[in-house]
Amino acid sequence: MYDMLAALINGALGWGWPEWALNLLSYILIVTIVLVVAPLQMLFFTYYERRVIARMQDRVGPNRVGPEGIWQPIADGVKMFTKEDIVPQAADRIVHFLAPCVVVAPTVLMFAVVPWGPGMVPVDLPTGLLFFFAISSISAVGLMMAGWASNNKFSLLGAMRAVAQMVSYEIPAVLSLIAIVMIVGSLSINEIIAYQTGLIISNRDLPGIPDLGLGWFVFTPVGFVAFIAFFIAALAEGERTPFDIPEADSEIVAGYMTEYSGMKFGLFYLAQYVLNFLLCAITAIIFFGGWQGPGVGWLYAQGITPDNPNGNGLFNVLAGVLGVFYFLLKTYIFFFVMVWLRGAFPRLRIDQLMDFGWKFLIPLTLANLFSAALWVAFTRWGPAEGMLITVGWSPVLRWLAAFVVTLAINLGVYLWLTRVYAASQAERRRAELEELSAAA
Amino acid sequence: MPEMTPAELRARLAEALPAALVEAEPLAITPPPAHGPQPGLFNPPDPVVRPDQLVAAALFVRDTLGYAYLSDIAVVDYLHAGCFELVYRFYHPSGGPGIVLRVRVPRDEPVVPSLTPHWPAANFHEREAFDLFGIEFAGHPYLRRIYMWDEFEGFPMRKDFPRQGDKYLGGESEG
Amino acid sequence: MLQTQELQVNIGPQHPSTHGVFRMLVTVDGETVVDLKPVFGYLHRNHEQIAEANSYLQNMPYTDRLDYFNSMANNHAYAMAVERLAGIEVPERAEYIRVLMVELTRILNHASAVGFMINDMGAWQTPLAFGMREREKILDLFEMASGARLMCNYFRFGGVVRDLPPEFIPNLRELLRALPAYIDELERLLRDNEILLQRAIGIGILPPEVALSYGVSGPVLRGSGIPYDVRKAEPYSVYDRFDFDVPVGKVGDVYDRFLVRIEEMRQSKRIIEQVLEQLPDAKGGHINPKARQNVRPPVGDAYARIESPKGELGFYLVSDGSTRPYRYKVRAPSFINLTPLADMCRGYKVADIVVILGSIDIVMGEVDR
Amino acid sequence: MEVVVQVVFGLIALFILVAAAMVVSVRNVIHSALWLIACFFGVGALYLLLQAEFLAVVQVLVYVGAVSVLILFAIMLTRQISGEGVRQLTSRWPVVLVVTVLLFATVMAPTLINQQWNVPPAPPLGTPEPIAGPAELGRGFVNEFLIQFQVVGVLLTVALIGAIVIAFEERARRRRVLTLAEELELKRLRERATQTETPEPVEAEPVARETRPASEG
Amino acid sequence: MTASPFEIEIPRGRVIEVQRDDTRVRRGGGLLRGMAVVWKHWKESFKLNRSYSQIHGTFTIEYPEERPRIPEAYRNMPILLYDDETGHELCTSCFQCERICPPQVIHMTQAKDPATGKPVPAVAEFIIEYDACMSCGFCAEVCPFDAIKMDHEFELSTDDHTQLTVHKEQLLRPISYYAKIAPTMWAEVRESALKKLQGNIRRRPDVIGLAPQLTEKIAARRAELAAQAAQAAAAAPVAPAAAPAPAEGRKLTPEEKAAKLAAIRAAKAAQAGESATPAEAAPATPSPTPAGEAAPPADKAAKLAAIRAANAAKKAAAGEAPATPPAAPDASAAETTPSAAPPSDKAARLAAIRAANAAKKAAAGEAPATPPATPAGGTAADAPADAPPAAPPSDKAARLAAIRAANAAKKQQSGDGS
Repeated sequence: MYDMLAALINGALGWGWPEWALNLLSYILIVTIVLVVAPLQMLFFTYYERRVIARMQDRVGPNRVGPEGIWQPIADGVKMFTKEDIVPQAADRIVHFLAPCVVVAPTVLMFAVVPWGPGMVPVDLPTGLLFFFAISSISAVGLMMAGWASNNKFSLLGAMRAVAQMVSYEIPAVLSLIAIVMIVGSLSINEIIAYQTGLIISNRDLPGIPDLGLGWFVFTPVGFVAFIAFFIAALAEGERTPFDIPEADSEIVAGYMTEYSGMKFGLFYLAQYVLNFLLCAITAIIFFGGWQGPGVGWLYAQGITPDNPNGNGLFNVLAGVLGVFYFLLKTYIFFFVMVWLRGAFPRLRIDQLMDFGWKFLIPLTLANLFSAALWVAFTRWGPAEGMLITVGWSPVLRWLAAFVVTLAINLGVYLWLTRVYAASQAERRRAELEELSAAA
Repeated sequence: MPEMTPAELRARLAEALPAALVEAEPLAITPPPAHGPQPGLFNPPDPVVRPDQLVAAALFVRDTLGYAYLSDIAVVDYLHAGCFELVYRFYHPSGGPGIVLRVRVPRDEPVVPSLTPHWPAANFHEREAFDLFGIEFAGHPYLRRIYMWDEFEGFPMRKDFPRQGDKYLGGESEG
Repeated sequence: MLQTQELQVNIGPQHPSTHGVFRMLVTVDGETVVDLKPVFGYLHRNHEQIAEANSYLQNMPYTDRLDYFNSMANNHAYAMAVERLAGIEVPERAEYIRVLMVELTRILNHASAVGFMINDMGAWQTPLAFGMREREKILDLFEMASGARLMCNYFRFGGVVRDLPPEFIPNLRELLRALPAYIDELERLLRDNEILLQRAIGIGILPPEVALSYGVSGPVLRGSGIPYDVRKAEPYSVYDRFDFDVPVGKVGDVYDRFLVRIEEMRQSKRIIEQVLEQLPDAKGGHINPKARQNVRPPVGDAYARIESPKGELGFYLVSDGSTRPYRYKVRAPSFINLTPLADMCRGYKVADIVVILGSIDIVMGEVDR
Repeated sequence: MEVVVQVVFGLIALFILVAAAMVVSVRNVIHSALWLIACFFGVGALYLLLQAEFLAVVQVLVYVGAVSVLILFAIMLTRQISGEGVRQLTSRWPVVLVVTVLLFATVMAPTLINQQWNVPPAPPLGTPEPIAGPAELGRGFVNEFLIQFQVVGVLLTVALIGAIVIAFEERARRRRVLTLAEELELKRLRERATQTETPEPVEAEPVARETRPASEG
Repeated sequence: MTASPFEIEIPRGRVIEVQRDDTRVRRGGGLLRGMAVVWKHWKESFKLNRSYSQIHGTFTIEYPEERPRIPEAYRNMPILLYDDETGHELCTSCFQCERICPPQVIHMTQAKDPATGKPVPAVAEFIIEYDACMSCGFCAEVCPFDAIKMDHEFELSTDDHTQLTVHKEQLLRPISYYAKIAPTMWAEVRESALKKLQGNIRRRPDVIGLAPQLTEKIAARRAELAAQAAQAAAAAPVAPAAAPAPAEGRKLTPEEKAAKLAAIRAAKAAQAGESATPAEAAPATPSPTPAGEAAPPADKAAKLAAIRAANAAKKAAAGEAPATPPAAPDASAAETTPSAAPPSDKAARLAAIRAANAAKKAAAGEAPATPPATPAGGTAADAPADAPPAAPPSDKAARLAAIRAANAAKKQQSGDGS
């Protein structure tokens, strides 16, 4: 994105800018864009969620402020700003004040590595994916601060739950992504997107597939299982139903946010929705090709790229618009799914959540990791790496073999795990009874 | 469906617990009016049980007769007759009409043995009776006010409780 | 080693899922409930005292306000008690209309009770909204007949206020056509839902013998496996003329109560259909007893109970021969069904408390009276 | 550019030192933990300054995201969080100071002695080799340092299993609160154990805890 | 635990055990089924659901633009009916509704023939406290003349609480209005109601019964009546002055306030036991006079004043005797307001008397207190003599207050005795 902006500045204001000024200007621009986009997404998401869930409940939803209620989030924001800021008497004032900041800052930082379109990533870190999760884990500290500083039992319970949940669901989330990382061979988010060209089948796995930008990972068995596991973990990370235990309003009022009001509460709200946006976005990026889609690749190839410096800048813009469109479309669809889940499901209990995470999701993602290894072995390895079975196979055959093997493994593991999981629950009940009878 | 008339119940009780029954005379609920006919006397057919034999009678009803469902305990304050009457209502889980045991205690010393330790269904009924009528249930494990706040004085459902609420209204108009 | 410490948490009186102003003083060990004390009375208005100062008829609208979900059922129980006390006959058509109304009440109560319970489990309003959907239509019908949606005040001693309006029956038939699909849909949304099963199975078990010893009634008792239904056990009104089944649970947990409620809705629908078949013509007798404003029953007492949607609702009246009841006592099902709450919650997690409370289905207006 | 990096380094180093000092000097344990987190952040920033992105990110992920949360969890389980009445320094603090300084000196001495102080400044930050990218790390783990890596892995696994065992023992020893159904089951089992011939009476017998409220008062 | 311990036979039905089905291994199918249901709702929610046999679709009625169908039987708040043509009200002030009203929010006074002073079957003042009304519909049900009916109007919100105490003028609606909102229900009662109305018109052609909407229409007749009345009794008030009442209902507030203020002051003074209060209470006396010609009396204020006065008397009696006078003058102040028009309401008068009596009784021991109280009572008793009988509304609450005051005084006395 820096190159693009630098080119833009040079083009618009004349060449010959010193390096540092270009740097400074383009980074200021990037940061401004991120800081504007993040709250806008949050505003849109609150409106979007309310309208969608209202429809699911046979209602209309907010439709009074502005046309179809589009200004409702603005009105809510104004309300948030004008509300009294209450700090409990017994609260730890400084920590109570800092907590929302600590929660919000990482969510905004995470935007740094999100690519919006072809060549439109603020910072293309080689370790982008890892950066994303490292930063997201910081907000756990903020939640902890909020829960503790409020000096309220409900807050503390909520914070404990939130942190326990975030920490334990980070593992399946990262494990499921590692499967993809293994296939791609890079932690860079751009690389991951670049891998997903093709049509149903990625043309990196099977060269020769026409590039329609549809070679998404979700169409492979490995990617599909990883997608399911990651999305579930993302629900838990983003505190969405059925994992909204930290703020279970029917149990602990509002969790760690109980003692917050006014704009501080608004900041938590902001952080939550921005995080949701980012999780949806990362799901779209990793498993659904991000900005990939029919036409984007071709358009971008015509534009100015590092490979093709003499392209037409108009195509860059076109590719950008189309890419952003695809990307946002996918993201909003995932958020729709999140809202849909919220409309349909009750929430789990905290111990059930832990059970599910540790006893079902983590084994599943571990098995998926194994499948991913097999996938790489079948599609890419040769005798040099010790893969002797596939010697002499055509790429199609290799791909087919990889598909069948991983499908068999993943399906088998899924069926087996559901049974084992159900059995473990029954087993636990039986064990408890036995314990009792032993006590008797 | 088992059915049992009050007379039958009285007979069974008399057989099993001869000391429990009391011959209850009819009550006049209100004082006779200055003019006009005297309304009749209140004379329900159900057996009236001595307070100290209540637990035995109730358990007899439950364990022997099988009326294992304690539905209701109603207290009536017969101010004119000077007594509280507790109406215990039992039903058989197999259906059919219920049976009633009555207990009468004097108004100035309303103490009844509690049924709660033997029959938890009585718990809230008894607490309610204590709260609103001030009936002491001896042996109740947690006899606290259930509706009114703990500091409340008096028992609001008694017939001699001041109805107009002068006490509170007077305080209110000071401000 | 790690020393755990018991913590006292106040759930309520102002809490999203206590169904009103209800407070639970919960002692928890980690997330496990060690002890629970229900505290209520925040809505106490000494209903019985008010009733003793009013004439018999004047009490009718006050009974609406006991369990404001089921005003028709409350009306029915009270009207029956006064009719027993004063020896008033009810014309047949009026009896049928009463049964019709009470069964409609049962459907709407169970629909919203199920919705509220799932809401307490954390489903964000959707099952509740679905539960409210048919409720709205039934309330429309109530409004058509009685003039009010919630505080119906429809029953009178010896009948009902006025006959059903002409558009009532066709609309009801139309509603009945949609009802099975509606109930099925509610069931399909929730019944097999793995999350609901996790939250409901084995939670809040109330074994049958304990349930009986606690004197609970209604779906809670039947969910524990005891087929005690006042409509069958001591048929009142014209309930002995209808075929319907009594659903019971197996284990007595939250899930059983949920299933019993769903099934009872179906049975109520059966009853309503039979009522529509058997409903006598209006010519038979007057059903608007305008003359009965001043009931003056003879000295005596009477107790009437009905199977209200929440359980056994009883009214005990003592008359001293005047126009006012000398004693008026309500046996409120929600109140008594709370008795075993502490024991039902013990040993479960904090999050289960609200679910168990939701499965009991209380209304504070009735609990506090 | 050089100067900017120096200045930034100085600021970060100052921040780390201040945070570290606050960790040991504030009285509130939670505040202390929060300062520790700040300190971790500073270290992560230093890595970033050295262009060790992967290391920086891992520092944040592991230390800020996991370790510090663990520390916070542990602290919140303790009873006394605010140590207002606790003295910060023991009476023999000079001894401690001397010992600490000696230890620090021992650690630092080889570096100080062997370091060649007069090397020319580092080459300009144009295109340096990444110090430890994920690929190099991975290759190192499975090639050169395989044994060490395995040993560490086994060690951690053992620790994990040990923790689980301890937790299980703890759970078993803990007073369990019985639910109503369990209580009944227990009673039934007890009865079956004592007298196998008489069947369970079906009558509703209140179970065990009706009298409980009395004890609380 | 599985088998029911009781063998229970169920007539006409059976006991069915619910299908729990909880041993099956589940793989997420139930979740998907639930999602499918929600999806269906989402998809269908773009059409409206307005029929009884429809289970999908949006329910929301977007209120101000779209109105719900209101069934005929709908009842919200009671209204009074009058005949469209003649303007005569159907109400005959039989007090049935006042008696049956469960929350006791209906208050009325019977009209009196201005000429003879005899009560006639018409209503002089009719007040319903909408804020406490529970919309039970008993009043409409018991009314033998079908004069009181339940309205369909539900937009009653106001920012002024006192506006929810609704007087006759605001309650009156023409019959045609009711016939429009509830055609069949009106058709049922129409015959008998109109017959009774005709009877009433015949019986009381010359008395009140005026709807605000018909003021001009009947003004001529009114003036005629007034002239007759003026001829008949010189002391009688000018009837037309009393007629255009509704507009002035709200204008009275300053006067009410003044009365209230005076009462509060009196009470405080009495509490403190000062003797200087008459001077303070005095300013209250002139203020009602100018505005006082209108019909609706300062009911609430007077009520309040009575209560306060009574309390003050009580307090005073508890404290020291000299404090009694302020209460009585204040009461008389409330009495002697306008001489031309209805002076103040009967209830307040009554309350004043009672209060005075109570004070008298309470202070029976002390001699100095009695004399000032008696004159006050005297003025109060004198007041009704020159008060016109046109609009003497009684006020139940005020009566109650008076009784309460008396009781309090009695108690006080017994307290003194013991």
